[in-house]
Amino acid sequence: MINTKLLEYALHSIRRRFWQRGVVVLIFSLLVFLLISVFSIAGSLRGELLNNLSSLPEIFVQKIQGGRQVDIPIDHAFEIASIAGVAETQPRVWGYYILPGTDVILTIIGVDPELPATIKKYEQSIAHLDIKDAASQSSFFIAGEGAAKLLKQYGYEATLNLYSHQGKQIVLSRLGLFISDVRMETNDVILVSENSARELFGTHPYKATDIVVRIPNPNELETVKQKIQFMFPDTRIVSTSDLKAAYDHIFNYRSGVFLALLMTTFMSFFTLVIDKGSGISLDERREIGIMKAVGWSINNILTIKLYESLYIVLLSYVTGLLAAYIFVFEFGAPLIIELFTGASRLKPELTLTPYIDVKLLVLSFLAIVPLYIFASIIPAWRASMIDADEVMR
Amino acid sequence: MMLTPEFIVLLIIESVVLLFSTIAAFFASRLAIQFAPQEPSAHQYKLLSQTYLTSSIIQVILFAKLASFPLFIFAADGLSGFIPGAMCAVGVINASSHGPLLLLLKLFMLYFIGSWIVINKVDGTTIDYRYTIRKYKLYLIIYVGLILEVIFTGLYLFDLDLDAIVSCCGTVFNPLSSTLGGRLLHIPNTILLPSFYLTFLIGLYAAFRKEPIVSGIAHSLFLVLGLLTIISFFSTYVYQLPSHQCPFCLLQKEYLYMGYLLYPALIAGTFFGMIPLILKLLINHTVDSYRLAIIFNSLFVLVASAYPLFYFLRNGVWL
Amino acid sequence: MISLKKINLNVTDRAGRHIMILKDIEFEIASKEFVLLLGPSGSGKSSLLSIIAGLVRPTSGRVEIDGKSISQIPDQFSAAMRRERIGFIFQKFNLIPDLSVVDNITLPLYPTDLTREAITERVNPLLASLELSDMADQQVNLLSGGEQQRVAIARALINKPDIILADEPTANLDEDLFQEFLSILDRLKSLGVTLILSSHDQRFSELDLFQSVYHLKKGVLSHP
Amino acid sequence: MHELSKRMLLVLAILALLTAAEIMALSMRQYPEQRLARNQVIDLIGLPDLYLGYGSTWLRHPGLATLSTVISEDGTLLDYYPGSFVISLESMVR
Repeated sequence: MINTKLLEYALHSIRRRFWQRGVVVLIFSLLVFLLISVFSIAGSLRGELLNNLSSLPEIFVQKIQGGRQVDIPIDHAFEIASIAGVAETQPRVWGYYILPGTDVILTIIGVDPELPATIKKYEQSIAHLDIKDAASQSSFFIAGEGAAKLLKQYGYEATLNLYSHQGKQIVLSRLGLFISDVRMETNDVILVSENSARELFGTHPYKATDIVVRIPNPNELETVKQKIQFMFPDTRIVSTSDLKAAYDHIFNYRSGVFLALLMTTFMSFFTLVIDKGSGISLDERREIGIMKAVGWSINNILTIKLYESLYIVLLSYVTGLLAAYIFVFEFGAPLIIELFTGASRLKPELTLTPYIDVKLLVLSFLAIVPLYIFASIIPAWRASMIDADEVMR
Repeated sequence: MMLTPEFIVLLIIESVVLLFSTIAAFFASRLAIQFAPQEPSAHQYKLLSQTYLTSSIIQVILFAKLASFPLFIFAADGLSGFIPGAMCAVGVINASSHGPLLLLLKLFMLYFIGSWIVINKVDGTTIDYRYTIRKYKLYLIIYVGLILEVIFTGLYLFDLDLDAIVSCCGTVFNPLSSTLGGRLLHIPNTILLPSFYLTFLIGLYAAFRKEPIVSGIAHSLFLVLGLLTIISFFSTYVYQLPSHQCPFCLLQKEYLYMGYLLYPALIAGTFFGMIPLILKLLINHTVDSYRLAIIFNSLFVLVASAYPLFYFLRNGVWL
Repeated sequence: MISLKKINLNVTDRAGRHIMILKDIEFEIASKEFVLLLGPSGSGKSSLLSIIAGLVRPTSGRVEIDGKSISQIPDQFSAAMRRERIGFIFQKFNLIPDLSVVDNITLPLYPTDLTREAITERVNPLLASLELSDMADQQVNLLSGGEQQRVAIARALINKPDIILADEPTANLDEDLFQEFLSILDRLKSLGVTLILSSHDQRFSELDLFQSVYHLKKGVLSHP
Repeated sequence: MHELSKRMLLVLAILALLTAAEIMALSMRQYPEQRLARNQVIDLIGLPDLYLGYGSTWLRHPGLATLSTVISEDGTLLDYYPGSFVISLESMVR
């Protein structure tokens, strides 16, 4: 059925014209490599976020005044707690702190002051823990990896001096550091007790930055949300399902893919113009002339040209794919990761958990292979139409 | 208008197919009028060389169509998350009035282009270009079909209403509802199943006896009955749920992508079963594709019947 | 066996001028006959051979082999005819430079459905008889003129043709290679092959190898 | 000719197998302890977003930012980061 000798001849002629074919394979596999790497990184980060959502408090309540977020009264938390389905509510004080004289922005998060006593619960995520005198400390801080490194440059290692918004200096002593495995979540975080945070930001004692609400049964999420909205019309309620939709929006699988696939299409046509536009080299014309003289039909020549295109596009796809996965998940996508990390003093290091998207593989295959085969029809036809007699003269 | 990645790739492939089929149509129309192989003029020689271009294009179009048909269903399935009420591709396809028609047209085009390829192969064996002109006239009809398909895809996509609640396989295919699927399924299984196996046996017999007319009719009937019995009978055994009658959920992960084996087997089997009749009618040429018809059809019937059999063996009772 | 009826061939060159290459060529060749086509270079000998091989369509007239016309048939049929019945030996050998000797010789058999083993069985005795066995895997462009000539001949014989067309086979061969080619012609005679040899080399006309000799000048055939 | 073309097919086959093996290995590779640590930290700090290193505050936690924080940060940022980038949840919730 399939004439394997013709396939052999086609493969051999690819090998013989290695440089011209090699360039096409290189460009195409680079294309597939870029497409798959970008989407594997985006997918991996998105997967990370979606996993985190599972352990987040279900609802964040923020007070909005004049379109801006303002501190929310703490008694709202008690009223929300009274709603059926709410397990616990917790007012929180957190904000951003710009290290004076630098462009370093730190996230200061206030947690309940008894943390040192209950630190055991979060032991997995904290290193360099000096537990023995932890319980006694009141003004403690736990720093994320990036923040700790940076603060070390400014001489803050065991202790940290922050300037509250009235200019008063607050001295905190280190309780521990977040391990590097969680640096994606805590790279710029400084965890302090709620009192230190209140003192730092000058938050009114009866107010908090926002209120988190835990709802064990996900089905009640929407109803509780409406109740809170009804109870406090001037608040903005963000639920984990909104966040999930928002993350999809941000990583925007659709428009990202749209742009990437469009780019692939243009690039593939661009490559083809280079490859096929260059016409058929003289010795290739002579070769086809000889083949026709000794008994090859036009269909035989079309067949080997088709085999050539198929092999080239399959080889490019597979190489690009393999290179992408090794580059992204074995080497952590050294350069392309910069696409996802903005510019900032705290060097963000992302650990990419493996993310395989079969749908993307199928789609990128279908976006590239048919195009190449279609585009190679006309050059293959031109090659098969070479007049044997004139070439051999 | 919903632009999910699957639809983007589908539109890329469809627009390339449209571009190349237009090129082929341009040549085909010239060939159909001016092709006179006996006079040895330079113009005729040029036309002759263009026959190779058009047939290569049409062959590649067939492969592109074979890829874009499952992709269309895959894309529709992907949309089921966005359209309220649609659990799978059925709901999405019914979300706009052009959906089912587009699906049937796509299926029909597969058979049409497939027949052209077979005619082209047969024409290659004639020494006097006997069918060349007729096959290019036939291609012009295919070209019209391709244009229709693109128009319907566009219409389908544009009037896809994302907010309207649609009914999915639950209501679309249950015998009580008045939808097209419903009415077709008014035929109770007690009639549908025996007629399904009967047409299969007639087709088998006709294939062995190499009877084009009987085989052609039997296999076209078998195609319709095959699709119906998959929906109303076999799918319930795949899902092991009497009320769940859906042709597309077979394609999903939890049912081991069984649809991707069943449907191609049915389409290939009936195609090879019908080809002898199609070729007899169009170019009065006998071709023997019966062996392939037998293989694919039996594969389809075996795999499809395996589900109820295993279910009965395991549970000792029919659904 | 081969009959040419009123073959005319005129071509328009790039400048648009109509050039008459062959005019009313008419002759018959019986099976197993050796025919010599003498004429200066550029007299249309190669075009005539190409027309017989079905490579070029004559402007008018018919070429028939065993009664079947081969000038107006579809390419796959004329290619099949070339593959099964015709062996072509060219003046410049026309080998594919970066292929090996064996691959060049077996080139005509690729489109056939012969298995690889059948092809090696057929090529080995041919290599031996033309003393090419030891250089079978060498690249053709590394071989000497004589060796390349033998490869071209082997390629022409690989598909067991009953017609051999030789277009100026000895044009750039020296004296002893010419003698060697003559011995190969004798061997072809014993094989019972029909041969049409075109050349401008008068040495061929002294041989009694050829049953009929034709002269071709400026596209017109004359039978002395 | 035969060996060389067989080798080329082999190259393609091996690459395909390697890719399949790589995909299998990657999909098998879970990091349970890392997952546990992350869950604990999220429960502790209670903020959803990853630190992807942005200069502006609202980009550190787009999940909890409102459009106003963008404007309060730097109006011109809106052009550089199109409004749709920040999770304007108002527009999200239809």
